[in-house]
Amino acid sequence: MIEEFKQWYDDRHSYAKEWKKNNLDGKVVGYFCTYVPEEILYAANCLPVRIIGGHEPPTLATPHMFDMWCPFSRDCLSQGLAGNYDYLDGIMIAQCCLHARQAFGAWQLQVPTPWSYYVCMPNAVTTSHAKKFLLGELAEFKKAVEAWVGKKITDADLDRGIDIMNTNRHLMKKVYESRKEDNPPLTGTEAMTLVWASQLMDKREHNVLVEELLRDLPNRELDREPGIRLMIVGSENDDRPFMELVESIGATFVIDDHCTGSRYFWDEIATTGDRLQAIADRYCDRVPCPTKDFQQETWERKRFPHILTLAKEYRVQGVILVQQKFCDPHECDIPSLKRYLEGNEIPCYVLEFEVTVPVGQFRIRIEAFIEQLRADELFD
Amino acid sequence: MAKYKTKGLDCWKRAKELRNRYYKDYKESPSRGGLRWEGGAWSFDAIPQALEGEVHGLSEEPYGASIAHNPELQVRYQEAAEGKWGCARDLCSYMRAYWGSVALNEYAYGGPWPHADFIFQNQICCCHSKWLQVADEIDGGTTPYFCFDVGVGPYDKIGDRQIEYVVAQLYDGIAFIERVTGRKIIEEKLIQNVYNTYRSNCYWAKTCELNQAIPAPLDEKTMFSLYVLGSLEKSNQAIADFYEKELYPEVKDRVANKIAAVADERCRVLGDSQPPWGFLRIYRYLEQYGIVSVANLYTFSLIGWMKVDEKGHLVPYPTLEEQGITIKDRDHALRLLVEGELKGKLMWAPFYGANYKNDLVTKIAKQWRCDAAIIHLNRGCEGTAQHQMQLKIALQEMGVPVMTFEGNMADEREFDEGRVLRLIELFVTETLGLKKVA
Amino acid sequence: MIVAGIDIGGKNVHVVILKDGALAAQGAAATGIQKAEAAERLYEETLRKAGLKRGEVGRVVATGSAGKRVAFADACIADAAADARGVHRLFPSARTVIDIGAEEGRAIKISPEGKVLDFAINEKCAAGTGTFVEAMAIALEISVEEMAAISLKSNTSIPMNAQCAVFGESEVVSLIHQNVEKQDIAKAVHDAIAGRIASVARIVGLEKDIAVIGGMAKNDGFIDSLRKEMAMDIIVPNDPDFVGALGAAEAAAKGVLEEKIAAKVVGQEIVEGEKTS
Amino acid sequence: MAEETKKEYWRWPEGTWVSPSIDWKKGTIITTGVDVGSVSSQAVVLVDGELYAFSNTRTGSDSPDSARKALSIAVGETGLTVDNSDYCIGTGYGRVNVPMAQRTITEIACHARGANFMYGPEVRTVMDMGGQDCKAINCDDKGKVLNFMMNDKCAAGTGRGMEVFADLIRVPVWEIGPRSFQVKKEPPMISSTCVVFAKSEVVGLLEKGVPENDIMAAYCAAMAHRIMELLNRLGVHEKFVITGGIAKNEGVVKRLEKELGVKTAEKVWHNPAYKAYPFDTQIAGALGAALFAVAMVSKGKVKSARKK
Repeated sequence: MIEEFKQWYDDRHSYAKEWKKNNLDGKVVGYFCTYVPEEILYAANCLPVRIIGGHEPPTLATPHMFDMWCPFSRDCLSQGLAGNYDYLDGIMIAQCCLHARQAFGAWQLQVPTPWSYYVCMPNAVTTSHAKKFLLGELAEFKKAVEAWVGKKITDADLDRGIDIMNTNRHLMKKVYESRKEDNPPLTGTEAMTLVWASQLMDKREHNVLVEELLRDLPNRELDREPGIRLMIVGSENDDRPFMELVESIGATFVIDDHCTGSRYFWDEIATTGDRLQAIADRYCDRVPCPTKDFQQETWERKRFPHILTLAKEYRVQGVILVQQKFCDPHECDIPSLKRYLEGNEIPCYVLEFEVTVPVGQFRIRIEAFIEQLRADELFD
Repeated sequence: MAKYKTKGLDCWKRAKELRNRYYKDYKESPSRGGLRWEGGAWSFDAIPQALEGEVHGLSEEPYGASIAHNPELQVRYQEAAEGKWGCARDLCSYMRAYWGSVALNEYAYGGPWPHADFIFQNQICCCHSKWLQVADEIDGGTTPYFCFDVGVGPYDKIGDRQIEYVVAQLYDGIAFIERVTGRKIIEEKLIQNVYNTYRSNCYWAKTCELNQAIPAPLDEKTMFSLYVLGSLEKSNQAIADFYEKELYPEVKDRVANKIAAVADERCRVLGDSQPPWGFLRIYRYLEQYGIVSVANLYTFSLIGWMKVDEKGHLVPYPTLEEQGITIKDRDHALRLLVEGELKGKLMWAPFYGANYKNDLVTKIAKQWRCDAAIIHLNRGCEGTAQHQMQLKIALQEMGVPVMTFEGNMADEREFDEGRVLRLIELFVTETLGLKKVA
Repeated sequence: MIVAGIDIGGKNVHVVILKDGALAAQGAAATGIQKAEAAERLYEETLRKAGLKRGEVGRVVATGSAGKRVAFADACIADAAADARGVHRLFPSARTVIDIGAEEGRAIKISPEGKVLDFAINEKCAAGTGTFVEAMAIALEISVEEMAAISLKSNTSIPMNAQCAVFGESEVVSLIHQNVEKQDIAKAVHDAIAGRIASVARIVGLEKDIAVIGGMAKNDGFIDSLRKEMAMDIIVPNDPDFVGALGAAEAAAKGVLEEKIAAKVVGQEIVEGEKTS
Repeated sequence: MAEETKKEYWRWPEGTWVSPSIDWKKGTIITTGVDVGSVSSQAVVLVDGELYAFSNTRTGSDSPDSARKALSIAVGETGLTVDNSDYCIGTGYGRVNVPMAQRTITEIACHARGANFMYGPEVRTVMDMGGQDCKAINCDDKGKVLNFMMNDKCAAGTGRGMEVFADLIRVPVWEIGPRSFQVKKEPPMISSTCVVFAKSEVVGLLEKGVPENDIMAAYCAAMAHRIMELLNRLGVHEKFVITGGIAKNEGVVKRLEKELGVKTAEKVWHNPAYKAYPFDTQIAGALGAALFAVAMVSKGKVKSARKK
């Protein structure tokens, strides 16, 4: 069951090529950030595919992005330069961090792709003004897509797009819900594999499979003790070897806050009122990426209490804060987040990530952190 | 025998004096019943500076840069940010220096950290909104914070919708400032500040345009100390006057009389991003070869407003006087302010795509007649370092020899002077085939 | 006309003596601490090999990171400039030069005349240098030569992030603990370095022909990894570590007399290179 | 190119010790801790929780052998063998490759526990200077880890770095500390953080004829500074102690104390009965492991693995 999702994740490129064969009038769009309104793409019968790295040293990217850009965005560009995404009909981004925007900009110039689009996602997302501004952006985006695919996007189409996305969000939340149990039916690696797959494949197909999985979950259990209940927090993370490493030494990830995890699907779209406005509201109200996590009138962040709530609901014993090297938005928040969580009696450990994981060096840190969390066994 | 005559700037002293007064005023403001606010070089100082009574701002980037000029402070502040606060070492180096200054409760211009009465910030790169969010947290988290968004798209895509979004936020900002300070924003002051903002930004752009002349009247090293005033308080009467009535006429006069920045100018180079502030002597080294750095998108448009005219040339953005506009009221003032910043601050364009950076900088290379480019791959500022490698390729394609070197504007631990000088020597002597001026 | 080129870097010094354009003798030695003395000693020794006396040498040009310390040299040129000249003499068709020495890896784009058009240097710490490989060889408890040989036997690839020499060491050690074959580890190390240096080379563009020089070029295990990484053919001269010195000798032959005078005036190190038109 | 010297200046003195006052055959619980680090390995044997024997030796490329070697050196001629040990815990870099171990615990937990035993319950911050890792640890009065931090990515300021340095200037590693103080005035620290680049920087200084002692001072200062940066991130609390090899290098320790404004605790056994015993900061890890073993066996958490 889970194996299938892993397959989709591993064979993401052949999947997309296959999809094109079966959807001759459809287009495959590679996107750089989860602020991209996939609803509109599904409405236009496009397949949104998130561009992710290959976890290899991004040696092809060096001439286009020097070392100070985050390894993930360099890895993404490397994948494009290597021709792994040659099947894309278009690429797009929604305004987010400068690293992704740098990779996108270089891609536009260096990797021939027929169509590209930049959705100017506003930053002051907590304001009503931003929702109004984004509505205008989405209207323009919708027009651009219509012109590109040569087909009008009707309200019915939009409803379909919204429904596909909402269903997926709804189902994924159910899957995550099950991880609150004392013995979660699936590991953190497995849970996040589901999310990774959802960003790479047709959500309609994904939804069917997740529904099946949900039927199986009640009689599914781990082949081991769950051990320490951990939460993992950070930016993009599809680092299977690392997740597996941690879960192989006496711990289980029961919840996460990643844009490749819960942050991606957590918030659903209200299905009342103007459709585009509903979409705009959702992307403004969603759990923010740190780049957009500021408010007018207070320096406090919206994401922190959300993370704390998750940590409590999922009875987390410790949090691993993943700091993607050079990822400014998260690096700005991490010292504060660490203090915030520790202030609420939740131990944290910060790890700096690169494209490849130095297993030897990480293992000892994680083992020590886990020992710290279960020190009583050694002492009393 | 030198090729051209040279001469120091007469208005140099005045620039220095204005700069020192700014930091002094910020420190002393409360003792005179004045208010203090923190913001950035881009956060529309025309608005908070329109408050009734005395008010002074602290501009975060120039403050970070002035720390960078002092190696001892720089390292101590960086280490405080990384050690005491625990931030990553690869973050914006201005920001780390600033945080360290707060963490150590130390003002680079003497005395303890001067707490602000409120924060009025804008968001354009990943760090701006976070900068003072964290600084205030380090400082105890009691300063009222307001951050508005100007990331609405490149200069050539600015319409009513974009302007409306920013103006709407500014109205909220005014309400916020009035509420937290208990003082009013004075309409007359606001209108005057907007006139001044236009004058500062447009006359700096006009001054930069004069540098197309051969010999160049200004070298980049000098320009750094001149644009800084605009990055401190462009809405300030004295500063606007400085740009319009002192600097611009003097540079014009230098062009007319062929007064050069570098006596033996024979090679004009283009720069990119901020320099490593602790090592401006690099420019002196270049002068030995008759090389003068004459242009840099950053140096021009950090404050200078420019536009692309119908012929596709970069030209200064017109002042309100030139546009024949008289500001009617508060709303008119706000709209003009936003329009100028969104349409005129070309430095923001590269945030929206490498094609913008390439287009604007290759224009500069042509119009300012640059023979070569020396690009500082600035590990300290991802904003100005956007698309630098794409730019290298674009310039080489148009036949401009380019060298790059990695460094950091405000963290000397990331700058290896010996190695960089070796690279520059190689580039200058081998690729450009220049010899030292006898 | 007899000229000499001296390439003195962080670890080794190389001397090449040309007689009427032909190779008369060459020598190499470790610099040790007292670099200048080491250069002097090797220079004398190489002259003896060639049966020549100091007085007979028309010009001496030094290069390398310590080139300016060679007091008896008439001139000193940048190492990349020497590389370009040396390679141009050996392979006029070469347009890209990759030089990997003990402590630096660099790539140079050269014109058909052998002029330096563009260059890029490995900015990271010691990763991507010969020293890195030596450190790894020590960790594997085999010689660099053995390492080169056995790596060719491996056909598995293990991604390794060539960061810090010492951490590379610990990565190697943990691979040993996982009982990974030494030959596979050796290949992993070479692949890592090849990846690094190739990414540097891509900055100047991989234009044919590509010549690889410097001490690391003697390591055919590494060369094999590099070929695969770039998926292009590369030329390696017989004595890849002598090319810098050869280039310096070439420069000497071209004659640096007037720079010599010019430089004496400003009392600066001499800079050689024809004017660009 | 052949190096000019083959003499190994990095080689620090190895050591071993057996308690004169304990007859292990009379003991009821015998536990063993084996710490296989990237550079050095130690074994500690406890008899009923009392220090009985220990060794400190260099790690080879093969961890199991290093572990065996460490233990056999420790027990020496006492006739004690692995089979007599109730429980053995492996720790350190090669902990998974300690053949005689029943389980493993990280050196972070072990060093905190070991330091607590060696220096006493007042210890709050432990700085373990290992071969390639520096670990700053905060712990409570039981030696329980509260939080910790490790150096990232770059190995500057590690024991290995010091060895490379010793080899380079051809001065035995244990002489570097004392000699680093024989300078007219404290020189600026080595600026390079990378071990390899520090090397070329040092060569440059030697070449300029800078006195060796000054260079040692400059290197020790750089290392002290790196450690200080790590400690500042964690927060240092007294009683502050340093374990591991570098703890023996006064040149680094004194400078670190100066930078931190915090003194390190005196290197004497907390247990007065041990006053006469040698105090080796490198055994903290193995000792901690052996102590955990005692607790587990005596509390019946694990069953004895004793064969005879």
